[in-house]
Amino acid sequence: MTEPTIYELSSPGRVGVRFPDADVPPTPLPEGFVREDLPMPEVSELDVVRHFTHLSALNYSIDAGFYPLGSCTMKYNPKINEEMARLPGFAFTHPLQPVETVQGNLALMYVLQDWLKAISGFEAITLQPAAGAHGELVGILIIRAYHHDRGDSKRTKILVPDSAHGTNPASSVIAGYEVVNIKTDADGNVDLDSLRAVCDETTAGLMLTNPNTLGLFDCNVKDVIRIVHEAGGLVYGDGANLNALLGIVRPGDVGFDVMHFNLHKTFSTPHGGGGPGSGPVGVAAHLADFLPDPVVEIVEPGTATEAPLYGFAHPAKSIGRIKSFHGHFGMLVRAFTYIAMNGAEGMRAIAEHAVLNANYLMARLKDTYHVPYGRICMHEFVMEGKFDDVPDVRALDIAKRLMDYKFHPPTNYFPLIVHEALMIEPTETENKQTLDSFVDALLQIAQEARSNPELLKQAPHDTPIGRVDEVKAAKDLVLCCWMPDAV
Amino acid sequence: MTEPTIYELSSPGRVGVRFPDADVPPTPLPEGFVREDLPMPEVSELDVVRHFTHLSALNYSIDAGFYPLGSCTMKYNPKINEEMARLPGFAFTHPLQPVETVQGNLALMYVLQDWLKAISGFEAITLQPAAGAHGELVGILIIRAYHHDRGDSKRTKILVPDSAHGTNPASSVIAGYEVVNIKTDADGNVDLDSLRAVCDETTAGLMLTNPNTLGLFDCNVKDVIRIVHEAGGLVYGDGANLNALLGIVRPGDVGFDVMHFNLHKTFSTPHGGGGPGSGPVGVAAHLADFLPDPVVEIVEPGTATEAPLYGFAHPAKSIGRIKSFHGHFGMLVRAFTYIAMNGAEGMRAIAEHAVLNANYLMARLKDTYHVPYGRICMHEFVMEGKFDDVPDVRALDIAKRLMDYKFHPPTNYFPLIVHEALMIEPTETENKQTLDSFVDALLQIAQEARSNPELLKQAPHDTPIGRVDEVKAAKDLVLCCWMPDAV
Amino acid sequence: MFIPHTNDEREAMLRVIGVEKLEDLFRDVPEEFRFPRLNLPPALTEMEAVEELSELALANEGTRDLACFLGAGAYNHYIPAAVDAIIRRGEFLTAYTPYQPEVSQGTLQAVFEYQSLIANLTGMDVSNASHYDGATATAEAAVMAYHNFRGKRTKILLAHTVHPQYRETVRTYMQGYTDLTIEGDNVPDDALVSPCDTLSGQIDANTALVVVQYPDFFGRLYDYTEMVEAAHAQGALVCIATNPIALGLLKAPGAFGADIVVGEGQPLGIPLSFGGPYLGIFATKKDYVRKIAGRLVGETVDGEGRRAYVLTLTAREQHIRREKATSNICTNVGLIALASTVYMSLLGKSGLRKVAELCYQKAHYAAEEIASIPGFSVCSGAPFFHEFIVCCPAPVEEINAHLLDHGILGGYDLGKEFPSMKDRMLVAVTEMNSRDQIDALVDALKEFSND
Amino acid sequence: MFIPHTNDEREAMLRVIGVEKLEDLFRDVPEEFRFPRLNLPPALTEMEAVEELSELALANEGTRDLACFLGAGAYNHYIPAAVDAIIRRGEFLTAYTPYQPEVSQGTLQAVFEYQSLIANLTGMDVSNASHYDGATATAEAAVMAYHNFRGKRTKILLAHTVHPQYRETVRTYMQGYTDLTIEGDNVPDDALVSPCDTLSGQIDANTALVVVQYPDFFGRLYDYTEMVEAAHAQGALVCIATNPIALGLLKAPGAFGADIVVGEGQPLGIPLSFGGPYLGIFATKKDYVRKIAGRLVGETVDGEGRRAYVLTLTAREQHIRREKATSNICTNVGLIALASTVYMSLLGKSGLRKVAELCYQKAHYAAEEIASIPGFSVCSGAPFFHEFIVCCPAPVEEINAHLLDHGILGGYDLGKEFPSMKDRMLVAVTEMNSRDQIDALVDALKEFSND
Ligand SMILES: Cc1ncc(COP(=O)(O)O)c(C=O)c1O
Ligand SMILES: Cc1ncc(COP(=O)(O)O)c(C=O)c1O
Repeated sequence: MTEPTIYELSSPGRVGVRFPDADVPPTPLPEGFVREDLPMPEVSELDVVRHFTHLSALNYSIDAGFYPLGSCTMKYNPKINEEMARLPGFAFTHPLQPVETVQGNLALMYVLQDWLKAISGFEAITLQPAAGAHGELVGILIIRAYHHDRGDSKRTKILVPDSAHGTNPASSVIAGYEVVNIKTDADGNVDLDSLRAVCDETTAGLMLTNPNTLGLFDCNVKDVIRIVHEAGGLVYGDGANLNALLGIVRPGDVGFDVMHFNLHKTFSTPHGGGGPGSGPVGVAAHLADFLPDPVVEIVEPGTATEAPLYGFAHPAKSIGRIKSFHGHFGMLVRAFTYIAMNGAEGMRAIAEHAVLNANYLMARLKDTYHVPYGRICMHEFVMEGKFDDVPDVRALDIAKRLMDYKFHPPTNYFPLIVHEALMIEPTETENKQTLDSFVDALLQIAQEARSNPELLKQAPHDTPIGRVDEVKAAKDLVLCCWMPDAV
Repeated sequence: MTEPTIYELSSPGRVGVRFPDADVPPTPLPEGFVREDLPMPEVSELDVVRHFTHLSALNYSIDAGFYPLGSCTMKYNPKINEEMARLPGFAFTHPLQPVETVQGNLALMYVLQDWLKAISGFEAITLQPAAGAHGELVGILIIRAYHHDRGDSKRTKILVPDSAHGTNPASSVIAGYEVVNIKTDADGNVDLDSLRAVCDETTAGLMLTNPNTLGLFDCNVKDVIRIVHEAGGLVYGDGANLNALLGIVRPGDVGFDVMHFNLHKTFSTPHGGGGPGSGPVGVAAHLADFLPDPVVEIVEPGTATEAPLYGFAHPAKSIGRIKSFHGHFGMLVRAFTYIAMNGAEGMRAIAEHAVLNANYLMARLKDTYHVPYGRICMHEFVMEGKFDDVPDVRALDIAKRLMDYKFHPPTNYFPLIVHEALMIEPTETENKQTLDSFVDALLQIAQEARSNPELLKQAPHDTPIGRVDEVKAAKDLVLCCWMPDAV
Repeated sequence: MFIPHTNDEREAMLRVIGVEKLEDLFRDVPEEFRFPRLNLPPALTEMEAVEELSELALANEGTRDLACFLGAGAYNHYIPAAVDAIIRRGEFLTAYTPYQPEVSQGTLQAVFEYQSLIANLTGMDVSNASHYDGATATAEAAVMAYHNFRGKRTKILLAHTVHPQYRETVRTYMQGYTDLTIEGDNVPDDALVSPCDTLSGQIDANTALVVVQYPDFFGRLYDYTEMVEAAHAQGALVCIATNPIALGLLKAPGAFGADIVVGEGQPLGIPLSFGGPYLGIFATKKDYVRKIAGRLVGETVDGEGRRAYVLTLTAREQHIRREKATSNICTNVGLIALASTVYMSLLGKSGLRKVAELCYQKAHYAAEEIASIPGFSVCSGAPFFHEFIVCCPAPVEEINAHLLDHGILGGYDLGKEFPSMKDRMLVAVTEMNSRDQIDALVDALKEFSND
Repeated sequence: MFIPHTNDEREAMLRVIGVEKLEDLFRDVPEEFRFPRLNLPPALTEMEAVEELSELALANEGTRDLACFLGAGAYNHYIPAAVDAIIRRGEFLTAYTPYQPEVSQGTLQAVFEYQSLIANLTGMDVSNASHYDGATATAEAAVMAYHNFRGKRTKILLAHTVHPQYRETVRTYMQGYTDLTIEGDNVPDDALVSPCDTLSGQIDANTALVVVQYPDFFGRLYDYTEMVEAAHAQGALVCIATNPIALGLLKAPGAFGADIVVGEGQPLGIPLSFGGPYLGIFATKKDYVRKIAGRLVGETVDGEGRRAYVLTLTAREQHIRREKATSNICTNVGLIALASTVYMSLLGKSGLRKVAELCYQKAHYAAEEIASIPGFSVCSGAPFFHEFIVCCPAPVEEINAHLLDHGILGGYDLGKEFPSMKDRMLVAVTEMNSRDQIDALVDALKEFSND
């Protein structure tokens, strides 16, 4: 059943939610500014509820099943987070209220800054970035500001390993840099020779994801950081994979200069079908002055009996404002709740079990699917979605076939350095029974690939729609629907 | 896919929601009273969320589609009701708090009592009954108490039309009465001759549903009431069908002595898969003293500047307490919200459009399906789910086949006086487009009955499961699952 | 509000029906009563309704504003957020009673699981799919017992330690059974005497049912094994009313040999909500399964042999049996039963035990501290779970007013229902009462005692 | 917390992996840094976390406690309950970006509808699937315009009447584009002069983009048709930042000829939530569709010809194009876009118009009343929508402190960002401000004026 669009459901004159009549004397409408038509749908509240209930049923979600999407950390999103973010005291505060009236919000932000410092080993935190990529931009701009502040303006390049996520090079370019790709070595680490070869006085910095997108902890990390630092560059950490490191190692301790967190990955805020996320950035001491404007600080220290007064402060050499107001506060509440409920031991247990789950899956699958980098992985691993004896079958086919087994497919075709990559991240909130049935499905699919490859090539069979015509979408380019002509 | 039971998901030692450790010194556990095993499931929070998310997807619901279940008034349940019932000020009050601390609750109940009086024409209201059937029991006990109070203890019979809902006779019996069935006449009204024939000094009362379960307004209602009253009996109104009468006619005005409301039908509180409901009872002045204990009253009148003090009062000749505490308060909040948002004009519009929708469906269907009582109906109508030329096809088959068209079937095989009854109640919140597609489906099914009757006999085809083996269920009688043996 | 019809659609529909205007649909209604003016305030939009309702809600002080030590049948427990997240789902919230199993497996399986959890928790064979609350479940037990003996046994014994509101409700329900006597609950001079003692002499061959409570209304624990044996020796049935939260720690009533277990399910994840909707638990032995009231879900298979659930033994029910039904119940409290199912699942074996232990430990700490205040003593006279009796040096109402001034919702005034228990307060303590709260209660009582 | 592993399962899994203990999985981590002690407070259970968070929330006073006249880019509107009921559904809440269309049609169609509603509301051809907020959407417009001219036009003009935070954000985003100048927003002595006047002389053949706001930061309305024509005559693009709620009543910016429309979508059913998450609106003409940032959903068909939706033109995006992408955006604010879609659907044509009119009417009533207070005047100097400038007889901070004492959240202190606007307050009025609230504001200002 195809669900009609909200415009197709519209009936002229139908009214949904009503509003009271004006309780003030009327003022004439502003001449010349009143629009003539307002082509918005006319539907009832029930129409709306049903329509979106129908649409929701067409989605796969964590609440419905296993979602081992590599690099995305699709862990359980606790329901309590949602309640906390909706507490009226949080949800009904205006961002520009006098600080005296929002001490609860500011205290929460201040404490969260502290906690993120404790977890990451950085010296200062901005909670403002709206997502990981936004954090990257902030981080690279901070690196830029740092060099410029030292009068060093000839650094024009950011080094990016070839396994990096697409946002890394994209963020570097927006910040005004040229991107230099660095090879990955045979063990899945940054290739030190390639790195040394390009590091020089034009190197502004390196963006390193560790564990990297192969799911591997870069064994050379100390060397990598040292080499970049020796060339005068700074090292940016893409914290998308921080889930593997909680309580295991603090990037700040290892020598990273700046890193973003993805609260919507590591700290359980929901992905929402594509956001909102939150991408706080942590920096080492030498970069604290460059953080975006503003940060939360104690403006009047507390006493034995009185709480301190929290307020906003403006870092001395700030790169400036990077969005309106103070970050995705609603997401901060959720992450705060999550960290509060885990504590130090919980943090470590999260990483341990995320890594345990990934290695368990890898161990059970590696005889059937080729795992190019076979060492102990961290929270995820990458295997090849292809079989030498049935060259026709691709990772995409395996991914689609998994849907028929009621699993969300892994990330596919990323990282680019693995052929037909299937990138599997189970997260710590999945139990052994679920992992076992996922393995069973993949083993079954490997058999099907031999016995009935068409089953895979035509998959999925058991989803609301089948494979879609992407070429038509890009060619015909229908990006909007419009009001059908009035009846 | 069959969803495992919560016990099948259990894994020994797995922990869901945690609680803090005790912050008080320990006390030894009570000797001899500590249980040895606690055979409850051991699952994670994610296990639970997923399990019930899966289960929910197996249900049909108003939020998902048209639910024309006759006699049940499956109208849209506004989302705002749910928010209001969850306001902490309501949800976190204990039923035995001092009245001074719950004036908001009591004011709401008092006002709701007033509104229900205004809508129904009765003089006094109890909000305590938990559902319609509970209200019936209360009403019949009130009738009983009334007669006994007058020293009239020889009345042993309650008259119940043969079209009545099963709860009517059942409630009468629980209250200690013998049930006498009354025939329905050819027009679908109470047969006056049959009624006269049985009315005598043993008649305690009559239970009348009006509009009755055929969806017809009993044209003889005034006569019916007069005849019963003349015999010294009282008339109970089953208010399940009040949706048709809002702002159209007040049962109290017509002479009913007592009536229950179904807040979960008429006043939009959700059905919840089988409750909770709420079944307040309204009575004429002569019955007010018999209401169950307690009712909400003003105990200290207000002044120009101060609100009155609300409290509980105890009717002088009360039948007694009929449940713990004061009724389904959470449902009262929802009904209050609904009435507040409709007002007098809204009430009438509800009834008018509920009746409009039913008559529209009947008009469009009556040439294809036999409607035994063809006059203008109220909020619902009953048609026969059978065709003379395909005697094999039954109402049940039509009902099941409707599921394949994504509609919930109408009530079937009720009322008992219509063969192969299909009882259709669209409610006022459904739009013409939905009604038209429902009609189209039924017309299509009528054709299928001729062209491919097996399609109906085997239906449904497109639901999570097919027709179930009800005999096996009653014979094998598996009513529980147990903890699987520990691994 | 919520009516989707446009003028054009309304006109078109009236034309199909063959009438001119909406009024024409109501010709059967006696003209003199037709279209009354309803005395209701003007309709509010949603935005205005929120304001009005919020004002009413703010006019209350509740268990989030006050430290709550009030129980007496309704208890302040922590409800995990996932409970509400699940029962809010429209698929559960806006479905009807699952008469059509093909499109109701969600509700049906959830109810089946509810039945299973309750049977396991209470130690019984079967549970039905819910009654309105603990009081009405108790009344239904009485009705069932009466019919079990086809009216040939005409005595029902209620212990005086059963919740007064349950006892009242039984009496109200059964006032039409004129041959029946309901007794046993005359409160003895010493109201604290064991119900086993008061009842022992009264059970005879005319007794259909004996009802006791566990923990009893005063929070106390008694082993009913002997009493059950004595009742069974006379051929009578025994019903034990229980608090399901206590059963996370305590022996199941089934272990005492109870024939019926009823209870107030509210502590299992249901908000206090000023008294309702709550949950009536009803479990029994297999022998009585055909006699119980209400809905039952059974396991079966569909045409393809897939496991499926369906309402079963419906021949007991009013919609099939009408005047011969075992009860008049129709709508029950399905969604609340679902909430309790989710709650029990979330807490599971370890959580249910933990909560019960926290209640027990904190209550005993509170009791000990209160007992040490001059003028106050704890006089439950038997082991107790999470509720105990405090003998006070002044009327409970006075003490409670003092406590309220200190932000504390005091216990239940036992003198109200039990004249011999003047100046006794029933104090309930749950996992929600922090030690700080308990200490504050104790301090406030001390202050009172000093004044 | 939230980890399901039992000891047995953990052991079994370690055995399969072939290591002995969890620690063994981390041998690649440099030993000296391995397993640091994290300085975090002890873990709270859910029950304790609720208490802690509730305390923080209660330490705020918000728009439910205070009458709110504060806007300046975030507005207090009524959000129908159905919005939250829908976005809470796990199917939407816990899904990822819809890369796999077969199992993401829900999100995809909802985004498609979002794009449609925004295009219709703004009068543009296409909308993308969201930016983080109004400020970053504006910055992305600047980036797009710069790239549109392949860096050959190096001037971007920002009207001084564009939200100061948007202007700052544009500058931050573009600090790496060293050849670029961003200008036009030197605040003139008379800050209230029309942006059309200040900009007219500055648009030249080197201008890539002109950004104006509508209603502008001060709430005022200007017809930008001529300015757009002038810009187009120079080959420059024009971006209009807008408030979508105003467009329920006011001419769409598309009607002025805008090439890009951006805006803060928060007023469309998004809670204030102390500043985020909000919604960055971005719409443009078809000509630029291949240049825009972010996700786009297109309509297509599946193998059986059924209508289906899919992410399209992904070759613009970072995950395909990496350093050549039009933007680095990846996660956007999908769920907030969904919320706005539900909001726009629920209100529909009549509701959106009604809310806009209520804002307009109430703001003008408030303005008139305030203007009549001695010492106060309204000095917007142009037609306005729902926000206006009040010239005050004292520092705004002082007045706001006085208002706060009266339970009123006063307007925005314009002197903070615009030195020439000392003692001017920007007052916002929406449908949430009852006449009583407005009158209370006026009374409080009168009282201040009398003191
Ligand atoms: C490794 C990596 N880096 C960066 C990002 C970008 O983060 P965001 O989507 O929050 O902008 C992602 C997101 O998928 C990622 O996986
Ligand atoms: C006509 C009629 N009377 C009474 C009832 C019983 O109401 P309840 O289910 O609320 O107990 C119903 C319920 O379906 C009904 O339709």
